[in-house]
Amino acid sequence: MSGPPPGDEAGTPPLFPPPPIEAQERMVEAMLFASADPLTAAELARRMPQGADPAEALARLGRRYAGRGVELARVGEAWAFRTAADLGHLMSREVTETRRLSRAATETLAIIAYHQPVTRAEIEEIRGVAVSRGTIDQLLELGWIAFGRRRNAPGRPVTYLVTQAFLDHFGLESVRDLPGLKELRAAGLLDSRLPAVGEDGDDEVDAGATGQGALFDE
Amino acid sequence: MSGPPPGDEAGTPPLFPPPPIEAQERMVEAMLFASADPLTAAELARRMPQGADPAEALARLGRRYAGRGVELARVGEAWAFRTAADLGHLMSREVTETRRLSRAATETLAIIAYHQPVTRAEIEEIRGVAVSRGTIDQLLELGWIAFGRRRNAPGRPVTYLVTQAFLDHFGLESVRDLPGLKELRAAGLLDSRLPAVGEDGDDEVDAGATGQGALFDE
Amino acid sequence: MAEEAWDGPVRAASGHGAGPAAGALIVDVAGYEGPLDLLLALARSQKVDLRRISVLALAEQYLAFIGAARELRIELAADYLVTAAWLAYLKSRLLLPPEAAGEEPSAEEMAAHLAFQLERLEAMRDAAARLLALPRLGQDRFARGAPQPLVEARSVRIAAGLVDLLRAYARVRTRDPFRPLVLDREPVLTPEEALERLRARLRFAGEWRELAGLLPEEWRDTPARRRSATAATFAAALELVRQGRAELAQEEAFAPLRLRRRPGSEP
Repeated sequence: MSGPPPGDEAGTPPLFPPPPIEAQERMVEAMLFASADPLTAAELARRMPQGADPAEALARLGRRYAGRGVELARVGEAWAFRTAADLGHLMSREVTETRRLSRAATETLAIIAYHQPVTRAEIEEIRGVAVSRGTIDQLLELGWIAFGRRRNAPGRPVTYLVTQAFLDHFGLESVRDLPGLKELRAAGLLDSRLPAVGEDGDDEVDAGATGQGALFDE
Repeated sequence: MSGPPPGDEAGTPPLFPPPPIEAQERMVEAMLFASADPLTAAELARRMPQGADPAEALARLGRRYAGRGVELARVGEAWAFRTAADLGHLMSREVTETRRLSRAATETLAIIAYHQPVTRAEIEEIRGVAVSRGTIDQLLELGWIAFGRRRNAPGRPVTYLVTQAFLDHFGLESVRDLPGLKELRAAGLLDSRLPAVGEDGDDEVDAGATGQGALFDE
Repeated sequence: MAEEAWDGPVRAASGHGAGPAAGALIVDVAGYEGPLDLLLALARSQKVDLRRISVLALAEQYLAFIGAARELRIELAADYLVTAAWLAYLKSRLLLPPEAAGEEPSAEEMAAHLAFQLERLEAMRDAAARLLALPRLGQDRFARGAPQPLVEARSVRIAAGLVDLLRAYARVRTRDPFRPLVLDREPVLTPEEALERLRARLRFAGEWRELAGLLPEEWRDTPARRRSATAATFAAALELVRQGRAELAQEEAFAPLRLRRRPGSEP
């Protein structure tokens, strides 16, 4: 996690010494507790006194809340408090349940998550069937996928990525934490072609590799 | 979700021993965090396993959070987490945005300063274009201009004056200090290639030069 | 997607413009989402690891399925038929003795790629299931129920300096050249006006009269107007003399000028 306060503050030495780390921890705790959406360290720093170190405060907070009913969750580059997964049964489910995703939508979502950044043609190739407009639309509407960079290929097709909201929804720190990712990669199943045959086919992986920041490193 | 209503707990002995108080504390913590409204001990008990003691869990939770960035607060008969009062300033952030005054507003302000008291029709005549309501409103809102006496003319139009705040902002002691057209030209602020303007330009400055609130007499 | 040779059939299945046709098809062919989905279902029936599947057997199963469907007069989408044709070709290649290495991929490579595609599709289906089994927000994990919005109070500071103000004023004032030309009435009596008035008075001036006394009444109030009227009247007097209608006389230098109608002339 990038700790230093952002931008202009880095240059100027603080006029006052930052508050003790315990006080900073309280500040980060209050801000994250109040917010429904994850906050990045930079967003936290912007509200804290000059010279504050939200990264260290976050680390301390994470330890303090480990195993509690409410836990500190990392969501991509951001942080949020979330109730512990084992206590879900206690919550009143007044929240309207997310529309059940169709099989096509869940498969498409999984393909985007495990293969990102990925084009529509690639999704279709993996599924062996056309991806209907509505499927992509639904995932975009849920805020779980977003457009990535255009692929540097004929037609410059758009690519899709999963978002921070996706990570938040599924409780993942980053796409690296997708279940079974390592095994799938080791088995060559995340490559676009049969591993033994295509030696020249890995340009696609680093093609659009920026976006959400949460991409695989190879 | 199960559990009988708290009332008849006394009557029916629980089938299973209640979970340890530490586990109950986690439950209460998660429920209070996720709830949109404060929850009473009875409401908590209804969602907790039989034989649970939310009052004791609440007491422990209150001690745990004492002095933290988030505190357990009693709201009537109910309980809720609230960010510590001393950290309220973190929830709102002052962002000061520096914006340039629009060209129309600057010109209008300049005309008012040089010609005060001046009516809107006169400003329009000098600028050669209509002055929008918004421009005058913005200057009024900034506190740089104010209404002067009504002009003794058909329709009794209001006149505008510059204010003390205007003088303070622009570092002037009085509007008398505003340079005349000759001085503007000498200072290079007036393009000398343009034909010289009526010599009355200088006179006007003198004419209005009676400082704040001074009116031309007609 | 540089692998033309490999995905021929499957790509056809994934098809361009297959949209509505494919949608209809899902119902037609017993709930299968395209040929690859059907192949995967058939492959699973072999009850072996997909890596060790018999592609030859799979091709035969598929062709039999398609054949049965056609006998039942189930309308099959083109995708399924294209795949059937491709599998028939693959089957024949697998049965024939291998050719000498050529441009085309060998039958074994084609079969291996089909197995890879099936394995990959199955892996993604498993991944989707595992993903949905994760503790989800709003279902297993919950966000703050009573969020306190972190607000940003925007205050706008207007940047405007004295120089901006002066520039603006200079700009406004130098815009004047574009103003339509209007000559303002100055406090000046023109010679033409003076001549007209003098002519009228001269009609009754058979005797010598002091020029100063002939100035229009309303032009005597201020020194400036008086000066202007004097000059104009003097010029008018000279003009009348030149025309031969009047005579001017002066006793000595700086003495008052006197004027009379020239005897015998019409004013």
